This record gives sequence, C-alpha cells and structure tokens, in this order.
Amino acid sequence: MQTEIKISSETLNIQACIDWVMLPESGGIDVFIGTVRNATKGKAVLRLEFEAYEKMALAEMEKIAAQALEKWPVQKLLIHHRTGVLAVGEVPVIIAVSAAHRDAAFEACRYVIDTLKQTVPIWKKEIFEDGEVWVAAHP
Amino acid sequence: MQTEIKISSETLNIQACIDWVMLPESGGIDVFIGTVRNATKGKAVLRLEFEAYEKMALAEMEKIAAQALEKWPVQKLLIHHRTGVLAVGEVPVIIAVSAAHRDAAFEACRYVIDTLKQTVPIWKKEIFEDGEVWVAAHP
Amino acid sequence: MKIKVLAFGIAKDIFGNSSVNMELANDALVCNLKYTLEQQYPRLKQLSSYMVAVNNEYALAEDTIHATDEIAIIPPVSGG
Amino acid sequence: MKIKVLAFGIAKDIFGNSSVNMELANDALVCNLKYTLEQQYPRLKQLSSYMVAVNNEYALAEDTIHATDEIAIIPPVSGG
Repeated sequence: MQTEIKISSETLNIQACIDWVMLPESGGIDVFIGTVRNATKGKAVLRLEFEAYEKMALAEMEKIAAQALEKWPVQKLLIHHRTGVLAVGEVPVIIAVSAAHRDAAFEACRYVIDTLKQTVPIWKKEIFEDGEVWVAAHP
Repeated sequence: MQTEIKISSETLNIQACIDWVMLPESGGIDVFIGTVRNATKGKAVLRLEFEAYEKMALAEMEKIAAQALEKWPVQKLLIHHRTGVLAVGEVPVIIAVSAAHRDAAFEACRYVIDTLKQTVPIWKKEIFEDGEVWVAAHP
Repeated sequence: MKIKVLAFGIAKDIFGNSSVNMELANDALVCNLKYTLEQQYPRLKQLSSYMVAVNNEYALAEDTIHATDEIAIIPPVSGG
Repeated sequence: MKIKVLAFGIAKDIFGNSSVNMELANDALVCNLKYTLEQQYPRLKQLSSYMVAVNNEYALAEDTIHATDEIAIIPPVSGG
C-alpha cells in the first residue's frame, strides 16, 4: 500500500509514521505535525475537542491522498488524525510523505494539509476558561 | 535559544528534534528528513560518506537559520547534520521548524534545506560496488 | 418518506442531538431538506456555511434524496 | 609568506592530503592562490567549480590573503 489513512482517539506516534513512509528508495521525507496551540487570537485555550464524521472523513482523506499521488511523484503518503480531547502540545494531525526528491515530498505534504483543512469533515472545538466555540462555524 | 545547529557523527534522533522545536505556542511543525537512497541514476549505492568543514559549516548553517528567522515568523528552528559513513535508510539531515501558522514552517523549512545544499561546506561521497564518486564534483 | 439526518460539530448543538428524523416528500432535493431544516432550526442560517453529505459525499443543492441515503449536515470543517 | 591550505572532499583526494603548505607573495590575492594551486594540481581545473574560504567565509577572487588566515579549498558542496 502506498497510503495509510487513519483516524484515532489514541496518541499519534510520530516516529512510527516516519518509519512507515521511509523506503530504501526514499531521498527525502517531509512531515507536517499539527500541534494544539495554547492561545487563539490572544485568548488562552485550555484544550481542544475533535469530532469526526469518521466514514466520510476517511473517504475524503483517501481522495486527497490519491490526488497527491497523481500530482507528484511521491512514494508513500500517510495521514493520521486524532479525535477526542487534546491538551496543549498534543498532536491532532501528522502527514508524512516520502519521495525520491524533496520537492515532491514538500509540495504533496503541503497540498494534503491545505486540502484536508478545507474538505475533511472533522471539527474542532476550542475550550476557553469562560466558554467554548466551534472553530470557523460562524462568520 | 531559537535555533539549534549541530553536526554529529552519531545517529540523529528525529523525535528529540521535534520535541526541541515544539512550544505551547506552536500551531504547526514542518520537518524535513533526508534519507540515504539505495540508488542514484539507476546505479546501486552501497553507502554514503559525509565530510564537513565543521567550523565553517556550522557558521553557514547559523547564517541560513538567521535568514529564515528574518524572512518568516517561525518560533524555533533546528538543523542537525550527520558526518561519517551512512548506510541506506540512515538519516543525514533533519530540519525542524515550528511556527504559530503552518505556512511559515513549510516555507522556512524548504528554504533551509534548499540553501543548505547550495552553501554549506559538507561533501557526500557515493560508494558503489565498482567505485566511488564525490557528488557534484565534476560537470 | 422518513429520513434520518446525522449532525456533527455545531449542528449537533443546534439540533440538540447527534441526529434528527424528518418527514420529506419522496422526490425531495437537498435544497428542500436544507429549507425544511432551517425552518425548524433557524440557527443553521447563522453558520458561515454548511453542506449536506449524501452517502459520504458532498451533495449539490439539486441532488435528489432517497429514503435509503445516509444524510449528514456538515458545518464548516476545522480539522488539522 | 608561508600559508597552509585545508582541503575537503575531492580536493583532499587531489592534494593527496587534508592540507598543503604553500609559499605565496605577501600581497597575494585569492585568485593568485588559485592560479598557483592549479599549476601544481591541474585536476582542480576539472572540477565543476570550487571556492576558497578565508577564515570560514567564502572569499572573492580579489580578496587579499594574510599569513594568519585560515584558508580552505571548497569543492562543490553536496550536503543534505
């Protein structure tokens, strides 16, 4: 398999993701790691909650991966996304891409995270001391 | 310190590099991992040997890191480079960049690896079954 | 026909439930579903936007809904 | 003046050593060093290119060399 797409409520394992994409034919790997930031627009964030429409989210991520494989000569491509409650510093998403040459790895990795944020049905709620808000829900 | 630049003859530790750049203020981390490819132009590579003009290489990498910090709003930036004999699948270079927003992390990371390959005095010898060659030495 | 509409993110808060059951005409389109839902849950109209997914695919306003379809309301996504 | 020239990568192979000692005029420029080295080691001219570093900085052809400088031959780099 050239791609591995996963949604999980367990802590994501960065090293395992990198090991999975690395091949003897690889020359470079680009990895994007999302992290839970402690503040948004200057306001302290206590934690995030991620919810996924899991079946559709997996299907959309498969589509994105297939598009990336078509656009760039990449070897292996992995997308792991967390759900559930995440504390500051935890990792909601890992995207890892291996390629013979680094340009393809960089471009495919960026395409995947940019597109994922636009189309994959996963939602993030920011929990503040005085309330909570679903990100991007309102204008 | 915002940057960590290192040249080492020991195995590089990817997870430690990521942990070093991650801050509570980080929203995203981009990591580039160079890997020793098993072939070049269709010819099997047995191993690579990296040699550095260490003092100058560190100085050049510090310059590149400073330029990246000036160009993009990044939080922490790490460059670790191996020297010595590396087998296929080993990691000659790790670049990790954290930022509040992913664009800066991606762009700075790519700038660092692209510029490193142009200016940092480190040399790579490819060892084949029937000989060896210093990469890029001859036209 | 009777259909079940799944809700996620803020849509779940608006519906007060992770799904709602609705009665729709047999030849209803996605835009009819949206209209009917908005009558019942006016807060839907305050969202930046929202999509309807039919059988795990984003649907167009003019797509027809069938009784056996899996229907979901997709408020603005924010994963990653 | 007597200077010591450090060599790396393929330059080390060409010199047969990780450094060579040279005698240069006191007001020699980087281009004079290159010329003198190329006389002695013609294989330098077959390289794609090479630079001279003076005190850990890339030097220009017209830079002056001083006896106390750290001089190094930098063949095409290939790190990363």
